[in-house]
Amino acid sequence: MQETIKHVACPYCGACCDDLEITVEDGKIIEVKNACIIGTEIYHHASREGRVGSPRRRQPDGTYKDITYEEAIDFTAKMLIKAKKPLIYGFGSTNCEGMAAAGRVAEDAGAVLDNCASICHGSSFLAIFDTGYPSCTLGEVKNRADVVIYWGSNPQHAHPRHLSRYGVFPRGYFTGKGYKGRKVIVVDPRYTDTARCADHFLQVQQGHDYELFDAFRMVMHGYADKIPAIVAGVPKEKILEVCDIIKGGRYVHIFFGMGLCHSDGRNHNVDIAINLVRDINEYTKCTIMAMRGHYNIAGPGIVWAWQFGFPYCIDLTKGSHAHMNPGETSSVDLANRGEVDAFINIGTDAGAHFPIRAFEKLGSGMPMVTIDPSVNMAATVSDVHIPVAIVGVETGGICYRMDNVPIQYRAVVEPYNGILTDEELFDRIYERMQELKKEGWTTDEGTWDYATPLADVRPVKEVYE
Amino acid sequence: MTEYIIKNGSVIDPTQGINAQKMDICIKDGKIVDSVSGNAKVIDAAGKTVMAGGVDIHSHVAGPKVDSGRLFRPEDKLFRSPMRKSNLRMEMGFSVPSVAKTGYDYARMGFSYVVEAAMPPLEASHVHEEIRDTPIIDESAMPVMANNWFLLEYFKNHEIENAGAYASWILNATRGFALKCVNPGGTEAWGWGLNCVTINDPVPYFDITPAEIVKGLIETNEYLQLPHSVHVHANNLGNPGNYTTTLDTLKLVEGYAPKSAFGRDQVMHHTHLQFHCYGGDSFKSSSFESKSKEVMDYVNKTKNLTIDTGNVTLDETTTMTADGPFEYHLTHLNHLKWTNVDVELETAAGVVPFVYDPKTYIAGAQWAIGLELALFAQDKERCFITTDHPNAGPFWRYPRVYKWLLSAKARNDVIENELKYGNKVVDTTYIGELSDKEISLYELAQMTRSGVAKALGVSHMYGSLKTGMAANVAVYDIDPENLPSDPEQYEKAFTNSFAFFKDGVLAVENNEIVNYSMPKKTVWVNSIVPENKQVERDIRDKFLKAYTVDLENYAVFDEHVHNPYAIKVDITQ
Amino acid sequence: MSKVIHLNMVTQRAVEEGEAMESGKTTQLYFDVCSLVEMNAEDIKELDINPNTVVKVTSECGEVIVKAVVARQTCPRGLCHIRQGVWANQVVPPRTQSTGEPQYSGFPVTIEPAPEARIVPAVELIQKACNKWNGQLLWPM
Amino acid sequence: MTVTVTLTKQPELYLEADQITPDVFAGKTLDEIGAIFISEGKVKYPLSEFATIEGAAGETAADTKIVLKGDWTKVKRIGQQMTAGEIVIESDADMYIGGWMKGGKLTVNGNVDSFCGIAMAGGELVVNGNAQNHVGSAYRGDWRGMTGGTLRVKGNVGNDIGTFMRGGTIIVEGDAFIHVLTHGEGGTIIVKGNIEGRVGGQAVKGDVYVNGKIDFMMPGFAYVDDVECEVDGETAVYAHYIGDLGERHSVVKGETVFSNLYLKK
Repeated sequence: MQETIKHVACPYCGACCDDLEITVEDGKIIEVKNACIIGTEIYHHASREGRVGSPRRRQPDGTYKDITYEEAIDFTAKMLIKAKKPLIYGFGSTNCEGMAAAGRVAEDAGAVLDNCASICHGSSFLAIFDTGYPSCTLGEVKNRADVVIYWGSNPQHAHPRHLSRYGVFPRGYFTGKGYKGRKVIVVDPRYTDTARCADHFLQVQQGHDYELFDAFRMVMHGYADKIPAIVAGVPKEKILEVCDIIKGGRYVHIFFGMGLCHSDGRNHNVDIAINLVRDINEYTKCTIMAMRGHYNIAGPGIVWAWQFGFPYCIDLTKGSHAHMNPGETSSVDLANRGEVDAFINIGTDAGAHFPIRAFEKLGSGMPMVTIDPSVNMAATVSDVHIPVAIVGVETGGICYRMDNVPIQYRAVVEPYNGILTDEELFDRIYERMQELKKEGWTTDEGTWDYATPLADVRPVKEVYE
Repeated sequence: MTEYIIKNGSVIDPTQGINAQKMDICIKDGKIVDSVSGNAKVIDAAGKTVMAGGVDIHSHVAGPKVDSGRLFRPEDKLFRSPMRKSNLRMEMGFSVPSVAKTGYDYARMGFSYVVEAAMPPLEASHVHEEIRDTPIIDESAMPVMANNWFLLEYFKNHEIENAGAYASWILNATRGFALKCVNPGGTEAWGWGLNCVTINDPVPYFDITPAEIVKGLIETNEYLQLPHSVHVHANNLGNPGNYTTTLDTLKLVEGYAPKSAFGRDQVMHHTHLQFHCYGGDSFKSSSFESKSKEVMDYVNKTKNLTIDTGNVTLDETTTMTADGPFEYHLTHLNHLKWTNVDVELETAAGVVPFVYDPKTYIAGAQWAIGLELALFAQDKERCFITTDHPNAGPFWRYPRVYKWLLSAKARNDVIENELKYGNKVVDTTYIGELSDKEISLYELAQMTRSGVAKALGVSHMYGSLKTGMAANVAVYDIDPENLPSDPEQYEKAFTNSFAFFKDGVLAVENNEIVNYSMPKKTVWVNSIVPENKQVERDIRDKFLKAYTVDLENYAVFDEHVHNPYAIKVDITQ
Repeated sequence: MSKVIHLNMVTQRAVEEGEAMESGKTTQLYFDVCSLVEMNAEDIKELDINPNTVVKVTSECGEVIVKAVVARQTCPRGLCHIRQGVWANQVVPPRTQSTGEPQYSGFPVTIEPAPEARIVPAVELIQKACNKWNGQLLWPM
Repeated sequence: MTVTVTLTKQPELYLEADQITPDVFAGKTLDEIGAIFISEGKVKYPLSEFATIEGAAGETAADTKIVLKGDWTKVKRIGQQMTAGEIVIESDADMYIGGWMKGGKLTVNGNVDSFCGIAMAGGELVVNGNAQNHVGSAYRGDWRGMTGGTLRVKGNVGNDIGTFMRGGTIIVEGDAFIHVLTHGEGGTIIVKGNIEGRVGGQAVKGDVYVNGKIDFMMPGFAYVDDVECEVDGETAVYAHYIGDLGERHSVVKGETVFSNLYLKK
């Protein structure tokens, strides 16, 4: 029987388009409407042959053998308890319920808890710590913005429907002319497909956005005359022209991406962008937003902030309190320095996305578990690979869009082969750790103050209505 | 379920007129009962005070801006978080605590029910996620409504029935509790970087004034017959000379009478009044002064008003409010980091760290003004103690505020020893005039229990020790017959209750949390109104044209509301 | 002796890479769209090769064999781009400037023609680096 | 009085030794010092598990000197929050050396990793080798960075030197990479070698002296005049720039207060 499920939110990028229509027949996805090419692929992939339907254990010869969930959970729980400093990293494609459950496990295990922002918009977090975040929801851009700036971000590739749904083309309440009423400015070292949509393209010298922002800020502070003739490859006249457009706008919005976060200076490129937004507000309304990559990569920052007060790079090893300092407690630095002794890769692929010189230390020297619906690079070197249900396809849950608006996801088919959700899996790891601790399991050496189990910290359900 | 008997305590329960009477409180199956069997566990409360569980009418404890405050202040955790106690979760944060610390600290203070002060409807499921993860306490959340495009349009056309139908839809869609009004019109103006600082400033484009919005909300609230009144944060918060705006706003209640079956007498609750009682025209000590008396004179004689204080605790804290333009103003005063979130069609929010430094004149004056409000209040059933957590100070400082109100000595000690400009503060405020005034424990119970529950319309659930009530009971190490001579004892006793029962479960015993793994409620108002095709069309239209989420994904799904408990209000009957 | 060119490298997302990633990193599609270095046409000329020639990219921390193509999203002269993923990360320096974020964008590389070299499949690269390569691709592309 | 602690065993991961300060050691017997906990991840050990302890501690922090021998490369947080006394590290050391230090003297006869002297408020910290990033910087999110004391690095440093600095002095005798006095609101930084760039970005106040060259100047710094300055005991002529013109600045008695950059001619 065919059924079409509407208003489905897409588990690909941070734009979290929630208008997908998925047609399902006999538990298989047969048609995807409204999604971009990447989103469409996610749904089709879910119904393709070759999915992993059971946890698997790597054998000495490199092949994999199916094991039960009990065995996989037991392996993971023991690994977490025995390690001195286990790392749980990922959560790029997990719902918030799973992240909350993972937070409980990490605290109980004395682990370091980190998410993909660590190698993505982590710099933005550092900037937000220092400078704050004058932002808005995407509807404000749609309804009010008449000057839109994409700085170091390329949504035509990374967020394919961003321009049409939010940033450039939509007609909103005060923006009835759609793209004709908006000035679009793109700043990038490459002439990207997004730059091709711009009214003004500033080709900044790679790695020198910081200086260009400083020049923009000089205009806002009344020192336009002191700007050198060329800043970061951009002529002074062009800077002044764009600043005039900004000052003349009714509502200016800046979207920024990896071009700022990944280059020299990292967080300071973002932090000065935020300060530019403060400056522009002296002239006209201005807001800024990070182009968060994955559909729920804003989620762990939000969930762990309410659990631990920090969005990422959370060192829970002390047991008494959480500690965060990227550069020390960040996954790549921990890997580089050889500072962890067990690794869970969950809902991401550190194998493909960490620099290999960092990943090889995690992938070769310690027990490793990958939790992911698919075979990814990390899974190919893990001791245990545990498949879980795909969020937005096989399970619902809350996910946070790039503007931190919670989007309620839906399941369109049953989990393949009855595999567990992230939340169920982490809750079972939690339960197993409690059992093991009661049996006296602890670290191999030294003393661990938190080897005694807590009372169950999971929320208690009760029906009142 | 276990039976308990709290023996020989000095019971204070204003709902029954009981003032420090030696009596036993019996608990069975989660309720207060007349008697229990001989098997009941005994809590010896001799020489201690027994009150109903506390009720907080206004506290920012869950949701997007609270979490932004947590997220962007790592330094609020560094060396400022208590070390974890065995068997509890980590408690992180000083001014904006993690959810675990929030639940634990309220329980330690003997509070059973807390109302989150501002929920952006679009982000309601975020609020509910945090409520789920907050242990022990029951919670509600108030959707912010005073800058909502639907309502601005309905109010402009005086369409109260349509406004009612929409507000009712929002309460149901967000699982919300009451209608919150923050900087009416000003926050929408902030969408263009502007503000409304009097009740007559027109809102850009919408051609309506804050006064019309507030009156519209009062009428809508009474049309819906909601348990709580409209909950107002007026225009012009925090600015010198703003008391005239405050009085103008308060006077909007004239001519309105409450229409509700839940026992409240007010048609407006004005929150964190301390921030709204300033005279003068600048923050200079030669100008800035207290106008608490002028405002409280009006409050005292106006029976359909309630207020809460918003006491400054003289701490480094984090301000957060849906009053977007105010936070922008604040970041320009102190140059500290500034987070802002404008929420499409609905509201905004700003977050800025702030240090209430006792070495500054202004912080001293603000501290005095907050206390004056409570001391001037004639009817303690209409004036409640808050810190507008975390705006004027963290909620876990309530016991310190209680100390300053219960003990003139403690207050004078601050003026003489802690404030750098104590004499100047005495000159420009009324704190000197009130120098020997103190509230009683009975009045404290009114201001934190019975009065609060009544104003919220939940006196059938909270704030009382009557037989049949849910067993939310706090026992404090204070002997009403032998009050402590050292005021520090008040702070200590109220910070760590001797015992606390939440729904009949012993959560705190011998001043330590012993159980946090228990069910907790999300209390919401299920408002039922006549079918309204016009409003249904308007909603569909706005979602089609202006929102960036699908209508069908907007209302919080049932599975995302943790242990919902509905208060049903049906006006079609 | 073949020419060597010194360039500044960035690695970022591409829609082709995103689609291929969701289809699976062990697939031929992922191999085809990610094992490329995009360059300015003039830089390719300077290297004295035709577009689509296999080259060796070397950075301070490693090397990788990929195919050189003319960037459709134009790189200015002196800048080159490998789409984020397995091949890019063979040469991305792991240094983070104490932020947690590796040097994904803005690091010096040299590029030289290597027409005879083999572009190594993703799984083989990862498993070799982790000393877990047993000589056969268990996930044929 | 001197306590000599010799590290005899290397950790598998890294050790955290925030308890190694004169403040903690003062008034303790050698056995008590040996029982002080150091941690490796979630595991705690008594210090004596990893080190031998000799000598004697003074009665107070001020008259306690701690000498660390052996290889301390993988030990963090030595001297954290120390208020008085002296520590000498006779090897390389890891992160947070002298972090949140308030007084006393800490000398490292080797290199240190990042975050040395973070949020330092007083005392003297000398690194006779190189330091990595975030030297005398602020903790994440805090607008109150280094407020006092002197921090001297004989070798080179990385990025974020004196970020959010408000007081005190940082002297780098070698080169610095990028971000020097970023967000500065006071204090003095002297770099005797070269800097790649981003000097004084977003600085509100504070002074930077550079004896070498700067590859990329911030556009927001404008040349004013040449001045003769005495810098770390040597006098020379410097080109004086003010900035960051893209940042807010306070006005004191009608005069705008800028951050100053002095570049040796």
